[in-house]
Amino acid sequence: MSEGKQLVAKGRLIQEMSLKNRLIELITKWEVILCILLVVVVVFFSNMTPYFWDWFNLMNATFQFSEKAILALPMIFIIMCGDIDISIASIVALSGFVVGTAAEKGVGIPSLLLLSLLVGTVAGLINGLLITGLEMPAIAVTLATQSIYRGIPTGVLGEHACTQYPQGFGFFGQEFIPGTVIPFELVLYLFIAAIFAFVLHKTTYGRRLYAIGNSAETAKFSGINVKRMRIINFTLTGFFCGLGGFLLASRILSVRSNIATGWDMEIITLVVLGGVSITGGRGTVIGVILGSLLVGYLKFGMGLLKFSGTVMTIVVGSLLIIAVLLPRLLDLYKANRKLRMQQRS
Amino acid sequence: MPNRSFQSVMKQAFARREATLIVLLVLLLVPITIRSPHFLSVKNISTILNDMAILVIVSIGEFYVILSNGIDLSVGSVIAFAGMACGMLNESHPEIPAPLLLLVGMGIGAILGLVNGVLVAYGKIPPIITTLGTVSIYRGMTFLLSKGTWVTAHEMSKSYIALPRNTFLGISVLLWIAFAVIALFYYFSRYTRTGREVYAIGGNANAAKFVGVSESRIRLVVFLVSGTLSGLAGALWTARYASAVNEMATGFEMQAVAACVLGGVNFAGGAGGIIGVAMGTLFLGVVTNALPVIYLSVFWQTFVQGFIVLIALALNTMSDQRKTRKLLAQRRG
Amino acid sequence: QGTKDQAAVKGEKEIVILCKSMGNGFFDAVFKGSEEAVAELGGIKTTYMAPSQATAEGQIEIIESLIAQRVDGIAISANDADALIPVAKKAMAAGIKVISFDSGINVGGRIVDLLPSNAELIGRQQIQLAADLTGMKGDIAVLSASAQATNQNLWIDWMKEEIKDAKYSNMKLVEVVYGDDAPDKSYREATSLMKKYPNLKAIICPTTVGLLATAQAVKDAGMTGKVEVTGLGLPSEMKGYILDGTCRKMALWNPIDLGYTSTYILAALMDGTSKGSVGEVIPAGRMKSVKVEKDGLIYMSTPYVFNKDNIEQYAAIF
Amino acid sequence: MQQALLEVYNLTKIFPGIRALDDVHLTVRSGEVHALIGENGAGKSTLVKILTGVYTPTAGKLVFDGKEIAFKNAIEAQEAGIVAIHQEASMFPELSVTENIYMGHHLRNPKNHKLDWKAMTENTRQLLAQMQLDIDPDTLVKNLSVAKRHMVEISKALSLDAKLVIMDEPTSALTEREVEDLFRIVRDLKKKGKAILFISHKFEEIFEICDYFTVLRDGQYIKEGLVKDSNEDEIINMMIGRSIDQMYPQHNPNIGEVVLKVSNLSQLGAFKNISFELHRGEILGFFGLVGAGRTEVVRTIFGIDGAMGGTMEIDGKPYAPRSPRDAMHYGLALVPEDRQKQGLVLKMSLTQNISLPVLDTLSWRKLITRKKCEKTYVLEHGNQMEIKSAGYHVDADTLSGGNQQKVVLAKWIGTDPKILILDEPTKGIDVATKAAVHEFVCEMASRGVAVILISSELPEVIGMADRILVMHEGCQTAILANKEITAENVMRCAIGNVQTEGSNA
Ligand SMILES: Nc1ncnc2c1ncn2[C@@H]1O[C@H](COP(=O)(O)OP(=O)(O)OP(=O)(O)O)[C@@H](O)[C@H]1O
Ligand SMILES: Nc1ncnc2c1ncn2[C@@H]1O[C@H](COP(=O)(O)OP(=O)(O)OP(=O)(O)O)[C@@H](O)[C@H]1O
Ligand SMILES: [Mg+2]
Ligand SMILES: [Mg+2]
Repeated sequence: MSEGKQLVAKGRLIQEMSLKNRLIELITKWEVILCILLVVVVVFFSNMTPYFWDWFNLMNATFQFSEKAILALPMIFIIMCGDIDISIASIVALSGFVVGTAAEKGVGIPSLLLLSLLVGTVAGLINGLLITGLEMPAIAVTLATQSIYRGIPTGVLGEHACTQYPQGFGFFGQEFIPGTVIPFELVLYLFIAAIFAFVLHKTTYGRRLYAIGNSAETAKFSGINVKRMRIINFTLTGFFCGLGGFLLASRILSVRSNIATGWDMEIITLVVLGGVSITGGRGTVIGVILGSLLVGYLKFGMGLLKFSGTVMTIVVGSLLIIAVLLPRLLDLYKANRKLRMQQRS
Repeated sequence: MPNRSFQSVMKQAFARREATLIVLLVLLLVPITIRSPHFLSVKNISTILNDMAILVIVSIGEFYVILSNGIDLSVGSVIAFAGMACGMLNESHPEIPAPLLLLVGMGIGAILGLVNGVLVAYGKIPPIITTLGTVSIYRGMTFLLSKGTWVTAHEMSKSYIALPRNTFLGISVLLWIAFAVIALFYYFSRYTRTGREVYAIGGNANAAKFVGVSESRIRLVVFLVSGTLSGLAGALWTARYASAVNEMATGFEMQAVAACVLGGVNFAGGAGGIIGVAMGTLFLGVVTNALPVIYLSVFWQTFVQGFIVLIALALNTMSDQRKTRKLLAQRRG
Repeated sequence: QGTKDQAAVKGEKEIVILCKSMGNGFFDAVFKGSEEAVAELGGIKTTYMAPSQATAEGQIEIIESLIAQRVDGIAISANDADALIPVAKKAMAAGIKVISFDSGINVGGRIVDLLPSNAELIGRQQIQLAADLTGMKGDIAVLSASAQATNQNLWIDWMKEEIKDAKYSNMKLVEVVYGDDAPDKSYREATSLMKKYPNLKAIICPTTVGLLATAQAVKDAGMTGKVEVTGLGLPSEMKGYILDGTCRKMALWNPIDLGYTSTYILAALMDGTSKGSVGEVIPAGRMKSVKVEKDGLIYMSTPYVFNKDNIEQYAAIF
Repeated sequence: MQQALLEVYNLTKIFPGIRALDDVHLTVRSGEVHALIGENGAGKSTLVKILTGVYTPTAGKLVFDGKEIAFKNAIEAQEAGIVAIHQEASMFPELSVTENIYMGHHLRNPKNHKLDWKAMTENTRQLLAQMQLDIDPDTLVKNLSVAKRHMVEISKALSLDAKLVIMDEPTSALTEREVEDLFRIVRDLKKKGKAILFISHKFEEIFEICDYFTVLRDGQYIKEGLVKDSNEDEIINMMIGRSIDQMYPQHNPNIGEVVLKVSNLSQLGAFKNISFELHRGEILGFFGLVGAGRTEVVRTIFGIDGAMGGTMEIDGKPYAPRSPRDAMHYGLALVPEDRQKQGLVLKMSLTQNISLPVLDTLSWRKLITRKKCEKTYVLEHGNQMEIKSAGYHVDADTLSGGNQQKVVLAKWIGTDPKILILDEPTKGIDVATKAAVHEFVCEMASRGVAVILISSELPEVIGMADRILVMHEGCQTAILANKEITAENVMRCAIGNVQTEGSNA
């Protein structure tokens, strides 16, 4: 933006960046790093096992993480605003429970979907209202609702499992697009991800999310309805939890009160790994998509090598920490470079 | 604060969280006792206290982390790793005296806590992310350590299993340890510089820097305390339940956080007290123990616990709002 | 477990024993049996796998990766009888032989289901054991694993059936509680059972973790001899409590035999000597043979009862 | 003049991307009050932070009390005898006054190392008495007013018995009376032979209290000298390299019809019965001592806080905003008091900051942002304010205070407001920027915008406003116009002494 009259700041600014510096700048971009990591994972596992680089397997493996990856998308909005939701797995269980129970009563597929979405949306809305109403940190409130939402299916279902579903219900979570090897869930995920990317990066809503994440107070003074947007974020997440519950029920065709346990942590890991700052205000959808693919294929590859789940948890846990540590070290490196250059001048 | 007239102390006390909890506890106990008179028997009370002893130890560690404006999600995994290590050590070297095992547990916990602390203090990774990562890593390490096997009662030495059960002056050693921890950290919070500096960091980390309080040091200390106490809890856990399994204490962090929330600890850091945490734990213990007694299906336990935490949060907000509605408006806009 | 040589010699068949969760002594013993069978059969490689948490989702994930690797056979002890059906179907469609053992998958999700024993026999035997120990009177309670465990629930149904018999008129099954196979939860549940039912005479725990925790809880409460503890437990884990009289009798089938037989069945299915259809008799090495009954069920023997006199001998094995 | 206590040679501090200090010299002697002068971003606070060990210098030599020093943290500086009252208030709201004073150097019982609360409370009590502050040492700081907090902060610095006391804009949050108190204390310290390094943008203060001055510009040392040998114009010239017409711009009021009518507006605990009428093209000054409740009034008018009583009308129609968004629909704009926390999103670019309130109009169907539109818009309004920056793509936090203020102004003029509210728009900014802001305010008024100008600087309000609403502890004490506007009148109303009836226009 050099047109128009531009006054140069006082305090002696550092000169234009050289090409080399710009290259370093690019390579140290988080999305680029994720891309490189993803390539490393793919190349590594393709060399380690003949089963990895296989079109069907690569597609089929997405069943394992599509639902979580979908939920990571609205979670971007929540974390972007500096909030967090650790009740999402419970909402998935709650809406899954409603789907299962209703299906046993003979409810048809469209109504099941609506019901599931409705329950999820309401649960998310309650989260949002409680957080903004009580003016309490989201982590505290969703810690409580986590137990409450999980408590309902646990209390009602007890030992029971819902296993009766209408004909064709399994399509959404298990089947491929007819005539291809592309899972329906994957297509759904990519579609939703595209919408989220558009909303975050191209709309006023997205811009406002960034503003809130960086300074909620300034956002408020600038005429942004911060409370309402936070409520919308939680409600939106609830809506997608409802979708997640529906897809999960469709995939495993058996709903118990303990479905989706541990998803909260996994999904937050995806979002943070994708480069969304946990304190809000920074991140991209493409980063989270790459993060989801990275974790998904890393786990798939390790599974092929018959790594135990234990090793996988350790690897994913370490990845999360490294993901946050690395950009920090890079920043430090960049700052030091700048300093050295300045001192030389 | 100390050195204050009796009246102002009382006034402060009643404005405080602890008082609210006492009232709630009484309100809760009345219907329970009517329903099951033996609930208030000495024996049952001692069961509840014994049940809560480990939780209170862990909650105090969690308290310091929350006080410094962080959160430690890894306490359950630290308990598991330390507990498993103590169990296995006891199995292979039964000659090691039991009290020494507690020290071993604390040592292991301290190391794990230190790792968290270093990542937070020097790696500048937010506590929630750090411990979200280490919660899986430590749990995984527990599996790797035990190769998936358990340590069960007959593989453990009699003296180790007996350790928490022995009584002294009619009170179990487990409970004595809990009391000792409460007393020690009460002193720490009130009468040591480091103890006060935790409040400073949690209240306003930037201001703390100006008066020379080292943020990294305090962050390291709180995670060290949390880790050490969780390690101690792990060693006690193995002895108390006479078994060490890989899944032990899964989700325990949620209970510890809940105890802190109930105890009125400010989630934004900088406010709260040890006594409140102890009361919060007790409250949680009474509720958990009361459920079976009032014939509420165990399946509803999760629901009720969540509900109680929510009510505690609402209470926190209401008492805060009344006092500082104006301040909030000023600060948060 | 761990990295295995991927370029497995062609022609060697690969089977996986997929268990409920890591770190359960029972399944370690099952795998021992499988290794024994593989050694006898030759040409088969067996691997032990389990999710880190006892959930159906974890197992589904593993099965999906096994499909991708095109293993030849999977024997599963399921965390959920229904949830595994879709993925198991997919595996079978990919040509993998899938059977279940110990905790079954429902019809459609496996070729055959190997039951350690008949659920009816197990359930009835548990009540008989309790009756034996208590002299046929007083309240008894059941402390089970998770509320979702298929097999435990089936056994409990049979326990309820058995206790209806007139000869147990002085006994009452007062409550079924769940310890989720977590020691602390089981311990607390056992303690509160004793608190709640002053007339409690016995606790039946059809799961090792629960049995261990209950024995410890009873011991701690000083109720040894007043509240009897019995159930299904691994001898090696329960040895201490059996010797000190907290749990005077308990039962269990032999997990080694279970793994051994499963492997033989898989072998027969893989080389096509068997289709797993009803009425077929499948050879099973030292176990002689097993017969496929209605719904593809295969039953093994009645559980074996352990007590002070024989525990040392078995504890050394599993 | 005494011998040098602090000597700074060739001090340089480089932040990534900026040279905040470049080869700076400074000499401070015992028993003198030394003014450090410079426009926004000149590097004054940075120098203070280096002296107190918060930052480490990139290059240079510091000699204090004859010894070369290099502090690693504030404690080391304190132990050596340097304390500072920093520009940003740094208090622990949840802790008591005693503890706020002693944090970092709690007194301990020498025998058992236990913290000695008794002694600390007693000392605090004495200290507060010395400052003539009526505060209980056990009060939590969150329950103190802003000005009192600042006084506590000053007591804290004094409790340390330092050789050099640094005050970085200590008066910006104090009331007149407290400023007097502060000056009394400063003279006291001077008598005791201590050195004081005093930073302020207010020249009256510098000429009243300081002996010696050093001027910085763009991080560079410009000149030093005796205050009494210099004058305001000369210093301003050193500061910014040119002279500034310090006259308030001539404002030819072109006052039109009533736009905003406020009747008996009240809010619990903040203010009550505020009534006034605001006309097109008028500048209505709000004056009061710090804490009088002016901010609260405009917050309520802008829909941030709800009102507890009273009514408002805009253009004769009832107006009851529930949010700033509402208020903006009615044509209001508020330049808030705290530009860093309320005015700017520091980690967003200037472009995105400036377009934030008008995103809807710059987008397709209020939904999809249009980069081109945004760019032209930002260029237009940004250039109008003459913002000095490396470009509109840089983050707002890289700008100096004054330029940040300009960004906030640019952000709001774009909304084309009917009513513009400015809350302390010149607080903490240097003369040059201040003049630019004044110019701008007048221009807005002459274009027919109704302006509310809150200021704690008496000359500014008197120089700028057509009428002045004066508040005292939440109550409206007068609305002064024309001839009534004299410094004496305004001040008397502000301290609650209302004998001359302010006419209600
Ligand atoms: N931590 C930092 N990182 C990067 N730049 C900084 C930092 N602190 C200050 N600066 C820059 O250094 C320069 C000097 O800032 P400083 O705060 O010392 O100015 P000042 O003279 O105190 O101004 P004011 O009168 O507005 O307080 C400014 O350009 C500022 O943006
Ligand atoms: N920390 C506090 N606690 C309680 N009341 C406060 C506090 N700070 C300010 N107040 C009260 O709030 C009212 C308005 O304060 P505020 O500082 O916003 O006024 P102001 O006139 O806008 O001052 P400023 O000149 O700083 O803008 C006053 O009645 C004051 O006593
Ligand atoms: Mg400054
Ligand atoms: Mg104000």
